[in-house]
Amino acid sequence: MEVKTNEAKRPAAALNPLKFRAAIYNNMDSEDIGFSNYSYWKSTLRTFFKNKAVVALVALVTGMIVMSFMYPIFSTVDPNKVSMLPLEWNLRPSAEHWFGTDTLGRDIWARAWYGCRNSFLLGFCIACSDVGFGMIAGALWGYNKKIDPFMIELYNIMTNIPSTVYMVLLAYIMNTSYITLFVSMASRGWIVEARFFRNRILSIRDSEYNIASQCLGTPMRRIATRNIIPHIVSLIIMEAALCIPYSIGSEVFMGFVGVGMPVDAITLGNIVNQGRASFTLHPYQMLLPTVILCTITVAFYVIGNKFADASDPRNHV
Amino acid sequence: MTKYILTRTLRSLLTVAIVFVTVFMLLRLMPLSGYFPQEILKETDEATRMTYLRNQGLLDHPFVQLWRFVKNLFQGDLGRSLTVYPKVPIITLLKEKIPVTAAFGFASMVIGIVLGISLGLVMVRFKNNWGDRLGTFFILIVRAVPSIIYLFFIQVWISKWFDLPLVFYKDRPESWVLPTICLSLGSIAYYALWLRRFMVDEENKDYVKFAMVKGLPKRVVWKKHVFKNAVIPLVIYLPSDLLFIISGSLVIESLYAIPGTGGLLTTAIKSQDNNLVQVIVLMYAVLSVIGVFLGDLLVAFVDPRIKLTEGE
Amino acid sequence: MKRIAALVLVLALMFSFTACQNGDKNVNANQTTEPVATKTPEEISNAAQEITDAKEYKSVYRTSFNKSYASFNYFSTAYSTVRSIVTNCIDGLVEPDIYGVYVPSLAESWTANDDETVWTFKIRQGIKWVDHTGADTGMEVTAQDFVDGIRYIGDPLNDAYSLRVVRNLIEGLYDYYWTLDDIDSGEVADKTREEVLASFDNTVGVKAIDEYTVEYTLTSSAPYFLSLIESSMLLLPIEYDYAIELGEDFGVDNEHMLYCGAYYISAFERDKAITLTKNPLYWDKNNVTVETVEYQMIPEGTTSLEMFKRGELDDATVEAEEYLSMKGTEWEGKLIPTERSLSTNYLWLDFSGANPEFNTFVQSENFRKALQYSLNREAIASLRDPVDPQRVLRATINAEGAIYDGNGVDYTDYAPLKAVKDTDYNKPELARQYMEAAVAELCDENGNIKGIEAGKVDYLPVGTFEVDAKLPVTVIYVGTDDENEIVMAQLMKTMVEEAIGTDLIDFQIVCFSGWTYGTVADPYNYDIYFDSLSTGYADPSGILTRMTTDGAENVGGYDVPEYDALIDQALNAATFEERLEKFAEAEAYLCNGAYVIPFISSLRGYYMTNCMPFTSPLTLYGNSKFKGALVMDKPLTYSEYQTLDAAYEIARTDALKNAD
Amino acid sequence: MKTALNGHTTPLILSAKNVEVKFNLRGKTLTAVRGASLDLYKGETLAIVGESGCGKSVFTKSFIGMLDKNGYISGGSITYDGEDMAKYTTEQEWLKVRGKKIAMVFQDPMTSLNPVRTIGEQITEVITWHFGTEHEQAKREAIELLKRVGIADAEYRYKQYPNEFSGGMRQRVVIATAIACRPEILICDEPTTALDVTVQAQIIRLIKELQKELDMTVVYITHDLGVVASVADWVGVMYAGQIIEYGTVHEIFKQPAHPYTKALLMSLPQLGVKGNDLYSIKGAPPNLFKKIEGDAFAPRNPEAMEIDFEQEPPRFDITPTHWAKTWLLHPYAEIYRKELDSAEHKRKISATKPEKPFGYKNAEKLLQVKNLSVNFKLGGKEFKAVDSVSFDIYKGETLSLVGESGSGKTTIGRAIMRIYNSNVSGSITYKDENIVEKMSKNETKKLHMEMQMIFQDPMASLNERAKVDYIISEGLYNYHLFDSEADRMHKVEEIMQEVGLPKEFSSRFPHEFSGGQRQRIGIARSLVMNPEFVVADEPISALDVSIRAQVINLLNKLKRERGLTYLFIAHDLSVVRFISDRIAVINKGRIVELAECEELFANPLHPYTKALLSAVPYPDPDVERSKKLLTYDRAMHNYTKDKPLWTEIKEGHFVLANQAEISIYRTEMEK
Repeated sequence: MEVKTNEAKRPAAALNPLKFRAAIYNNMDSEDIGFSNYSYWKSTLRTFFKNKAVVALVALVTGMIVMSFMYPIFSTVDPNKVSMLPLEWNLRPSAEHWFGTDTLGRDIWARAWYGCRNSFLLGFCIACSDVGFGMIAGALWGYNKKIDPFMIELYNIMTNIPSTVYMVLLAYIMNTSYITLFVSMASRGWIVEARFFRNRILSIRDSEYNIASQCLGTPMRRIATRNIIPHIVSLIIMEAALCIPYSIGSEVFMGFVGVGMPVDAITLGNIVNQGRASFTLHPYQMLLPTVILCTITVAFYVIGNKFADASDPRNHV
Repeated sequence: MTKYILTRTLRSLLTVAIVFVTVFMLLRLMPLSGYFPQEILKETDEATRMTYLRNQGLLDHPFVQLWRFVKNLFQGDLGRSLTVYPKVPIITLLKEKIPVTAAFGFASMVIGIVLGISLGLVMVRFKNNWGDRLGTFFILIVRAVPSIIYLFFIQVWISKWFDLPLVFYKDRPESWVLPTICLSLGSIAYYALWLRRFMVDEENKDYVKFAMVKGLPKRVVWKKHVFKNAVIPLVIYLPSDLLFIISGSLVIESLYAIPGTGGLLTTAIKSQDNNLVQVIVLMYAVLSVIGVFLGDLLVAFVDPRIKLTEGE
Repeated sequence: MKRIAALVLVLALMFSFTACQNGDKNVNANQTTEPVATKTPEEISNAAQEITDAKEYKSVYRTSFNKSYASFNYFSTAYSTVRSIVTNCIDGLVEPDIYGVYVPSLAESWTANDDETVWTFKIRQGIKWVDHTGADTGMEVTAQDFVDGIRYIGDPLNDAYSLRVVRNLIEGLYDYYWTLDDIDSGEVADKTREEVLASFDNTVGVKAIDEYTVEYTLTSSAPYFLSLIESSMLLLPIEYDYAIELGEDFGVDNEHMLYCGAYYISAFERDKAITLTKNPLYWDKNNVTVETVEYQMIPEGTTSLEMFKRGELDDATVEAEEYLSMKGTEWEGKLIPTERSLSTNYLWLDFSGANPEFNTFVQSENFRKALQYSLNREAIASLRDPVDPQRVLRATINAEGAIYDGNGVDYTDYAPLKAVKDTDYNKPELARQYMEAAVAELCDENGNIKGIEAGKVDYLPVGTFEVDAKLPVTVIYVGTDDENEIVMAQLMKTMVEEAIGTDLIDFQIVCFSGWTYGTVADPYNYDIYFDSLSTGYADPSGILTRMTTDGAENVGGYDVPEYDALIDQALNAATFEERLEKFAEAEAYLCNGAYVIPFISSLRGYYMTNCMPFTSPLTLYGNSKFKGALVMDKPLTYSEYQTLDAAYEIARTDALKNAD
Repeated sequence: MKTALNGHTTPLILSAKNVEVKFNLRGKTLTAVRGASLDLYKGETLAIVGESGCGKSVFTKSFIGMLDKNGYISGGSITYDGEDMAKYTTEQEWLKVRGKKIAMVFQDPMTSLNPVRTIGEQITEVITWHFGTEHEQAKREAIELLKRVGIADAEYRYKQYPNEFSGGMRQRVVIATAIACRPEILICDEPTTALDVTVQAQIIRLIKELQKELDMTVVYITHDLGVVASVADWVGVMYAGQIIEYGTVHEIFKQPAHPYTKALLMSLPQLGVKGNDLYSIKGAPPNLFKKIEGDAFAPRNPEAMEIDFEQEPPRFDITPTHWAKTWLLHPYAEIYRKELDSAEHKRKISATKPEKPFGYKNAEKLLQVKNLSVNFKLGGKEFKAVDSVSFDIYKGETLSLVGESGSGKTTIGRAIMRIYNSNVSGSITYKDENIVEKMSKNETKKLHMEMQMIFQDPMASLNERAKVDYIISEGLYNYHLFDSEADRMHKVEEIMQEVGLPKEFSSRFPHEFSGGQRQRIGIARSLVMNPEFVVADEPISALDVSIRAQVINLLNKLKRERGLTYLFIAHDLSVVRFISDRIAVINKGRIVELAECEELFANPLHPYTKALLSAVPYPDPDVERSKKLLTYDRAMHNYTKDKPLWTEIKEGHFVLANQAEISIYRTEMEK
């Protein structure tokens, strides 16, 4: 073989002839290629927190949660303290009452935080039950072809029965309370979540790694904990985050319809609905609760959506 | 195809029947005193009340009542309202109310589609730019903030700023503006959000790249390829809006004093107007089933990939 | 990006809040009150005349209603809007004039026998039924139509509303009704429906003596019968054949109705609008000043106020809170206090409930009085009228200014009730003393309530409660979830607990949505229950006879034979004055024993109107009429109102004197 | 026609010089193309070969300005038509060239066409846009084009949607669209990879014909050296963003100069010797985020020289038409080169000992499949994926199941693994036990330990959220096949060593591995159970050429050492020939022919087998250019009266045929 060097490119003088001999070859080095610096959770969190607004919102929501749970512990103001002096009703914001008082002279600042706590609790409970039951039902649904038609019909039926029907019935049976509201919202939310998870789990069920587990005789329990749950954790977080503003918003709506919380319960929904009646008269009474309510719902909505985006590997760029 | 429609119809009928019977029976669990508005309860004694209940057939066995209802239904008689509009034939009520709500529903649906799609296009066109951000902000407010809050703001402030009537009047077209806009806000946000998402998804598909490689300018590719594909998944939701069009919005109709079907079901349930609830539930169930069915038909019509066959 | 979104949102909210706060600065301006009292009657009526002359009047009156109305069937409807509309469309036998004196309406004249048990009315001739276009139907209003009215309500299948008073009062109607009902339910088999229906003319005390004379025979003396005609729709006439032919369709809309009043319903849209148009064939059409009345349904109260401000309505009610917000604005001078309410708010105490603690204590008068004296009624009244809470207070069951004896003396000024009215019930110390007395009486030294055991109180569907048979006494207050009532309940809780002390009483509030009366009051699922009753016609019996031990309205389930005896005496009294005297004694007995605790009237807030006041009939018991109303193009101011009011009061005193 | 000094006979039309393309990815910069140069001459065919991730696709996309949004040309020039396209910034500029002068065909015809527009619209829009043709005229042209690319009934097909076309037809439509403007240059990015072999051959033939007709320059991007041998005039080998060797197709195949080119060719199973290990390239292409020093291939080259790690080699011209970038061509390396040549020569001699054929006479039957049918419900209709299939597998052999996509081969594998419970009929007997029926827990356990499966897609078959340690021990956990934690760890490490992975990797997650490594993890997961029988479902078809060899070697090694029995499912006959003892050819759910490996290649009887064999590309330009393509159509059988039967036509050679065909086959065999 005749070889002509393209001398113009490189002066031969720079080369050391001794280098033209076999180098030591390390078999394992070639295996350690560091193919990717990619890690799902790291990338998810990095993508998630890359957005400064998200960081701010997470901080804000954390702050509000801490505040709403710490305030009732450390504050001495009784949010239900009714004043018998009409002069103390409907006060404007002052040093003593930062956001004024309501129709019965109760401190709005205190009520807002108590309401915030209660609404959070309700939201969390509903999110947990909806997503929790939804996931379990969705897993059974996705994994069991036989119950599929049954579940689809159940879904159709449940989403077709107007929620007010059984909410009014429940209110009759159980009286309006946190439990009633919880039961009536949770009794329906799960099936929607179940359908969502069912679709995801179906795709996991038919994925090759899951078939591989079947071939290895992996028991259902470990398939659930190892194959399914780790893959839908991000969905669970996202759904739960989106469930919270939804349930808080629903509580407000139900208050409007008249099947919400007991009206003396302090929740954001109640405060906003009560403030709405006197909105044109004492707008400041609605200011703080509305701002808190909107902040929570907007923040969770944004966080949920951003997390959904961040947990999508396609966005890990 | 015929077989598909047949089985599909049968299954839908079953669903409707179960929904209906469930609601029917649930209503019979309600307390007897619930059939009387406060005003009547306070003015009547037990015996008179029982007389009334007996006259209305409410003391009969639920199955007897169910059978009577079904029998009348097939004779075209929907019965009369019990407590909300005492003695008024339900068919009359529906005839009066549905056109009002439906007019608003259609108007808002059209506005929702037109504005929603325009907004979605603006957002994609100015992706990660001001248009996108403004649109996202709008969607965020509509979807995250409880609707009662912003609807209330709109009624009080917007009507003042633009000097629009506070409530709806049949003969004053300007009074239609606010309620229609309020009704369409949700669907504007919905269509904009999903159109944007679908278009961004489609954008990365091979066929879009291939269309670009063909030498078509981006604008043509977007118009002829991306848009059409992104709109198809939205089409499926159109007929399910049917139910929304007929059922209306409780809050908006109450705020603007629109005599539509909006609060009808809720009021009927709370007043224990069995006859009215039954008919409405039946109607809504049928409509929603039809809506889903139409959605599938429509998708099969616009999307050449989909054929109507049993199973999903 | 979302950060900006959140920021803009917050800013937008804050902006709009501050923007709307600017509106109500300068709240310190006071209402200007003219020194009316110093003027002579002549000056006053001249001033009033000036005001009236200076105005221009419109022929359209625009008003609102907030609840969807049901059917126009005036015998069966329970809705106040419909009742007020029908009052203007169907005339009764008599009607009050602008001073409240009964003057002829469809009846030209009337007589009553000595014990006022037989009333005979001479019907005006030539009154025509018109249809929804105002056209003459050819049918005439005759005595038979009034007989048929009773025939109609006497049939249980027609579901007449609030039938009890009339059913008991008209001779034979009670038996007629229940016989029919027994036939319907199958309890009576030896008669047929047709037989009983046919027997109506012979058994029931209403007769058409001739074509234009109707005679009512009553079961007991009823000096108040004219006021009953005003308030009860059941004594209105009906074109029987027409109604029977329509069956259940009678009154479902304006086309299925006949009219003989000042107006006919010319247009209607369900849940939206109703239009009344002047009846061209009306017998008294010269006194019908407003040509058209437009009703609009506005579900949200704040909206109708806003619409009034924008000139889209001719009247609007103003709640107490709204009143405060309008102080200092251009509207301040246009707020007119609501004149009167015949309805009283009171607390029922449950004597037969399932709560052993309360049940033990409620039998003790000391405990009941402790509750009675613990309420700061003025503070509660401030919720209704923050400026002048005094006018809301009411300690009696029947209202002031509703019932007068032959001498013009107000029923509540009879001695026993006068004492009740003059008592100051705002005495927290006294409440504590009464409570301590009750505790001493009912508890051992360790605070255990004698004779009962701890357990669970089952007030389902309201709820279940644990009681420990120890002090403090658990009291369960049940109210509706109406916002105003909740606020009031919360205030009451604070008052009771502060006055009596939380060591002795534990006041729990349950706000129950929905069918409060049917699920709470009627089955005794409460300890304390908030309710109201109104004086329906010019006689205390309307309420008081229903509150006897076995009366229909004894929701508390108490057993007070003394009261029952007094009521019996009143009913059997020889003269109207004696009757009132005994009723007053009975009413005072209930109040003093705190079996029920009336505390305020239902009077609330203010209103604004474009109407000239005191020009239409003074309908104390019934619904207001538009006949004679004058609609201005500008809102009435308070000072104008005061002048007119003064002139009216003078004129009314004269008119009442002349009537006697 | 005059031959230029560099061997090209036609004018130069496009010249890319030192093109550098960068991408911004996760905040870092990745250099995908590192100064690659290329010249295109009119009417010639150039193939660019290389492993995935070497930048061949990116490089050619830069010719038409179709880089992804985060990519940009950061250096060099691309001269076309007198303009430097590397400097183009606006869409307007690119539109003059894109589609009109330079067209491109993508890999996957299933996704290249807009599913909701008719194919007619998609073709006409190019014509009307570029030439402003009237719609009617454009439609006529489009129909002509469709006819030209071999679509029958073009007028009717014009109105149809892509989903009404098969994959091969769609690719024809794509090609028709691409040539609609009669471009000068047609870039085909892996145009046949997603297609079945028989279709692939037809498409390649079509492109060849069109090229001649339209006098186009065609650039093929492919990793399949068989395709290269069949179509290319010129070949450029690309590695780590550079063209490292360039020459005529003969030069590249017969006298490769760069160690990478050599390695690629040597690792082809077609060129390997049965029974011996294939040559394999270890590792994977370098991470382009890092700065590469010296010869990019050096870390994977066991014979690299020290200088390779230090300095980037310049371009050495071997002949006027052939050059390569490797220090081996430097005069200083002459001695070392000779050493390598002689070592190579020795290896070849030692390797050519033929493998002794598998002895079926004494072998025991491990698995018997009788009349196996599998039905699926698809859109309400029963669909027979597998239609009464029968075969036996002997202990210790490798039986390959070959067929096109959708033929039911994977279904058979999964049916044996008992993944479908309900819709399987017939019998599968494993060690005298029918495993189609319901089994006790103990029997299931035994089966799970003895039968294992290896999956096709190494990306999908590993649980992304589990560590390698867990993935491998999953089976151990399931049946608690270890004494202690230490014992388990030991077992895991042992098997990892066996499949050639450092044991330290056990705490990593799957995404940290390359495709080949992942496939080895999958193999380790199955083998840790110590199975006797393994179903390997296309274990190499998703892998790069270089990596295939690793896996094939591993499978062979394990078979030798552990005495495993394989059911090897594949669509690629060339690979199958290298590893199997017997081959079964499956078509549309039925096995049409089954024979020992060499027997099948020597005497294919069934027309489908013949078509399949003729379509397989062979990595030798001489062989490729002389071969004749056979086609198979089911309609050529006449089974209306004479039903086909599964017949043993010769000992160990089965064929699905009716009586008439059997007699024909017999005469054929006697020849």
